[in-house]
Amino acid sequence: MSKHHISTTINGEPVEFLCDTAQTLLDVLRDELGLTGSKEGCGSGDCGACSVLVEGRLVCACLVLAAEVDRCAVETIEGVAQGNALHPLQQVFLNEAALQCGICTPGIIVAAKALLEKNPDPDEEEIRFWLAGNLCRCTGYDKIVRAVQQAALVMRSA
Amino acid sequence: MLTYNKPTTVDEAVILLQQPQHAARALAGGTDLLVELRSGRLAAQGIVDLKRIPELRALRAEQDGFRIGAAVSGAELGEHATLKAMWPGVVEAANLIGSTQIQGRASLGGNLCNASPAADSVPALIAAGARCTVAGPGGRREVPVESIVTGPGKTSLVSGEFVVDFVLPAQAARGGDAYLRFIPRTEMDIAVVGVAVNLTLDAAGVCTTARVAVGAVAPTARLVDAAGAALVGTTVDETALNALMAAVRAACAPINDKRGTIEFRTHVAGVLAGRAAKIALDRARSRA
Amino acid sequence: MGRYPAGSPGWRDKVTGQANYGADFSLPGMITGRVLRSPHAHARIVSIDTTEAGKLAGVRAVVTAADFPDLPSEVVAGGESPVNYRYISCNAIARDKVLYEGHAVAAVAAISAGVAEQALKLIRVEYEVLPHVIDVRDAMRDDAPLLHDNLYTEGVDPKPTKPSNIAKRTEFLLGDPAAGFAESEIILERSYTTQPVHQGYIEPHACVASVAADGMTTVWSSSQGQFMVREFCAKLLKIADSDIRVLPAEIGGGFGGKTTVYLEPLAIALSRKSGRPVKMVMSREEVFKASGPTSGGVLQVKLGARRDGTLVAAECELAYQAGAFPGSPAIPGCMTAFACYDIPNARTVGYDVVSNRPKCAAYRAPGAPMAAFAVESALDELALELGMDPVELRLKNAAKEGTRALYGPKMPVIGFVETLEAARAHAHYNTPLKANQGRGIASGFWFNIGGQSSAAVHINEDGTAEVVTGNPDIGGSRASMAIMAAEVLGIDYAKVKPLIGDTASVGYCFLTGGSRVTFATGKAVVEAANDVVQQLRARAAKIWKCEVDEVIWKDGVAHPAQGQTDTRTQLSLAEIAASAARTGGPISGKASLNVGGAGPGFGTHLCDVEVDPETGRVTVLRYTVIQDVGRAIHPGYVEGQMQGGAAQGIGWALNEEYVYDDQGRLQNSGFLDYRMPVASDLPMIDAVLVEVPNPAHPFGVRGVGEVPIVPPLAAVANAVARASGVRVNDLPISPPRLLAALMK
Amino acid sequence: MATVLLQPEFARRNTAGQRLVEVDADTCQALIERMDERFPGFADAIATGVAVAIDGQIYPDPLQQDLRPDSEVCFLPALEGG
Repeated sequence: MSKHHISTTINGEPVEFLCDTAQTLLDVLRDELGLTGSKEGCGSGDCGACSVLVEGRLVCACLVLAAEVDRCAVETIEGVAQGNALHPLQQVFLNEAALQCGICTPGIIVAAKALLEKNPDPDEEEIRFWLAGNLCRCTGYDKIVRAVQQAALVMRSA
Repeated sequence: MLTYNKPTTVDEAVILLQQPQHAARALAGGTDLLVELRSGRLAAQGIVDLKRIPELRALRAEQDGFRIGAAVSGAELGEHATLKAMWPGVVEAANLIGSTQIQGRASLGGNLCNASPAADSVPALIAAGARCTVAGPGGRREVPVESIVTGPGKTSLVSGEFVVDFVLPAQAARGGDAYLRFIPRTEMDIAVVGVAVNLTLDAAGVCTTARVAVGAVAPTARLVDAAGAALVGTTVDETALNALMAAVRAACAPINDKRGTIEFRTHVAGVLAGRAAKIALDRARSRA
Repeated sequence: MGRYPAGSPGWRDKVTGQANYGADFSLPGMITGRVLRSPHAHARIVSIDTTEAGKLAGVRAVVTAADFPDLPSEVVAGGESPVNYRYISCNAIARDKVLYEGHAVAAVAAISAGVAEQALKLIRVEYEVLPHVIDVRDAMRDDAPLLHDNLYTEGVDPKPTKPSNIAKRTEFLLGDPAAGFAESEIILERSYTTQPVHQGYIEPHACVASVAADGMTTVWSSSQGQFMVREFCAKLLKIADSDIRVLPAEIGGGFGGKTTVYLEPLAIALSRKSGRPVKMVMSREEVFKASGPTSGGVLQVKLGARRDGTLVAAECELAYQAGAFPGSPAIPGCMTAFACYDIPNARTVGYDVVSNRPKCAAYRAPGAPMAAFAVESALDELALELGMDPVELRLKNAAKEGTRALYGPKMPVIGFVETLEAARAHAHYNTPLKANQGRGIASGFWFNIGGQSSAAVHINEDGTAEVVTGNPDIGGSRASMAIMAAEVLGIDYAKVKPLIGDTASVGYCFLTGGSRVTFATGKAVVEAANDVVQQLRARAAKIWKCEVDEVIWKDGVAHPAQGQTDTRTQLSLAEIAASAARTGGPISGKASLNVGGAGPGFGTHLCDVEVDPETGRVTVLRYTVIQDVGRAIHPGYVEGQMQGGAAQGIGWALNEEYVYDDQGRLQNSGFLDYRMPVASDLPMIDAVLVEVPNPAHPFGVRGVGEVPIVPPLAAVANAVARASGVRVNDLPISPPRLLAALMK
Repeated sequence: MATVLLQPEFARRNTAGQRLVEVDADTCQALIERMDERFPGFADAIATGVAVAIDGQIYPDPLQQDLRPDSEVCFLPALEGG
């Protein structure tokens, strides 16, 4: 059975790959394209550690078939920083100890970035419900929510 | 090897889904189908991705109501102001399906055809009197939403058939709908109990029509006629609400499972029915 | 030390997605390993036939227990704590019997995951299915199905002649409880149950193993201790420690659950057989079915007090479920139960009970949260019966320096009273509540441990430095190491690069756990940095041609001692480093210690909840964690430990449990139905750092990581009781359970 | 004179039930040797899985520790962590 030939853009760069039907976007990102920033915590869409954007929409890469992203724009954690310049979310997360083990951090930063692009000044409740799909077991979420609010402030005043 | 096709017309999809030799499954958002695939429980040999068919992606007003493509995502519904204004209950039910990430993909078509007794959007669609267009080898037919699911994981669709879109009627001038569900956490859980209420008032504030549907308390979502009847002719006061709650509890036939007990589901179904009725009542009054 | 030193050294990769966790490694020629797991909760393995699987195209190796040494069942001093390597081996791969659904039976390595999965289906295993037992009380009955034919209860005289599922009985006694209860004016007896809960780390277990032709084995693994992985694999495979090198991946959460090995021994065996590097990653389902939760427990508590609230006598009997092999934290449960209080007459009895569930592993203050749930709930009821404020009742009996602990020694310098006073004075404790709302308070204790640690500090020619230690950095310890080294060297924190060495490049370090890293490894860092300072002073003395004691080191600069007024000017670290080649060569300091004097940690938590009386839902409105942290090296990460521990405790109290069917099969082996708190479930968690320095550490450091999970179970339960008027003594307090109690 | 404190079970098996023992020793090593002379098998009993607390501080390497004239030495189960 021949593989699917997919041409897509990932973090703004054109990328082509071959994949089987059963391979998810997460499998291809990690195993074929070496983009291991998206993490597999559950493989069933329940933890959010594999959050990416497909056509600007925040989704779990483990619940998207790689074949579905043909001619779609994909954005992953690897595309959040611009070269060496960290995104305000990344810098504030580091400064405010908003991560510990960090396995959930890529998914949370991709999700939070999507939120701030939709609403530049979200309140605590909106942040918490937006991030409810991103499980974190280390922090208890407090510093993550505060970091998103602080990054939003930085971005609004930038 | 598993095949993958992405037809761009309904007819193409019907042909692909109808081929007997490879049990083909329709893919819209995939948030249920892919979980089945990854856990090795998917028996299909082929996947037919419906998202490239314009009709299934369309969301437009029609004859004062709405026509919603089966592959439109919950997130898109949540961002449609006029739909939300007319049918807040239906939209909040769709938006309760999973996390933001799931909302980016989950569709009304998938939620209905996955045929889970606890599907969040189905009770609200039933209460709203929604119908859906089914395409298949025999052509197209429009049927009430409640006729699709026949049991856990089972639908009335035959090989080659799939849901194209949903038709939401116009909400009455003094109409209001609401959906509530019970989950142990505040997000991410499958509904332990789900209740939808859709009612209309006359000028004097008396309830003239009422549809009450429940989820996760029976093999399929159910329209509870007795519950609707308990509200009609009343001002939806305490007595009517108590009758509504009793009727809903009487209609429950839940099971004990990892999410809830029979006693819990039955009791809470009544509680949520009362609360959802009050919200629907407020919405109906505010629309008057 | 700056309150919030900017940035987190070594962590930029974590926010950009470049950090390498266990599953992110790959090597040329690498193949994939998968495990065949038992479908039965309890069965004898009659036969395993792997010939067909071995012949499948693309399969490179198949292993079963036959590929592993049959180790004797004996307790060996493993690094710090006693370890029975037979149990670890038979848990990594079943021998003779499978003892829980998901127990590993065989493993295959193949050129792709797909081929490996196919091969698993071709392995023929003949089982003789046996009756099973899940619940700890059922497992203790005389007629219960026996997991181990040769397990006789330890700690019972005379030695029993009949095997049992009770592996061990342990007793602690102080004073004369019977006399104490006789003179008590009020006695309160209650029983409690808790369920096993999983650590819930978001990163599944993962490793890569590569055995070279000469037998040298290299392992990349996500664990809480690369030295532990080396030690355990060496013992399980009978290889010399020096023949295994373990490189630590970033660890995606552990909380005690990664202080043992599951995949590494299998990957090594598969790599040895196939001659190829082998990668193994657990699915989330495998993590829940086959990696250790902490124990569930059944506890009885009896308190005797005088009318004025003075505790006179206390007893606690607890039985903890160990899973497939002995090793529940019944002993630490007994030791910590009453440790917060000064009670002259006390006894605790603990039973370690096996059952057909995954072998327990450590989970943050193992054994203490369950015991504290029982004792702190009973104290809350006692306060209500005495009409006393619950903080006052605790203050009246609080353990202080010199208090005799039930487990033996007198308490050293501790800060429990300070946490209670901070709680009483806190705004949270004095804010009025509304209908259906309640406030719970609870306290908790953990020993914290020291143990063996090594560190090295290297000075580079450009005046920067590296501090290398052997402890994986789960929660920010890299920052603490850099801060402590910089403080001793007297240079800017940003000039010190903290690195985690593999087992071949840094001295032995006991694992990251027991809240020990900033304390014990931190002490090694301080001594290594002091070693460097002595060398820097010696080099300055050489340059100034004077005695070393005429050189003073202050703020990163060598100063001539007073009275030396001639031409000598100051010499900065950078200047000395630049000339190091000419004054004796590279400057490196190191230290290897076995650190004692770990300072016990105490915490007091406040929790407000609202109960929906019609559905039994509990909403946490406000949560405050108050904890004696000794001295906070990096306050941000100390607060993080306190907030994270509280969140895990809240999940434990409200929604987390395993659901088994009548065949002993796990029904909720995923994050959908194993319900851990999500962001929208919790309020902000205020962390109040009380600092009562630990005299046994140069910077006063105490362990902080484990105490915060001890109080929340009772804090939440007490809040629910006061909000609803109904006391639920069985966790989790899930909506169905609370609604049933409310409707009674 | 250092004072040795033991848990009931340990005492029952190793010191004929004696939970409090006075020992003339100025180092922990000497104390353990004296105890082993008086209660043969004592040293083996504390070889694995036992931690030692000296005047309230727990030491994983007791043999290196000195004792004060009135020191109190407790033997307790080795501690672990999560």
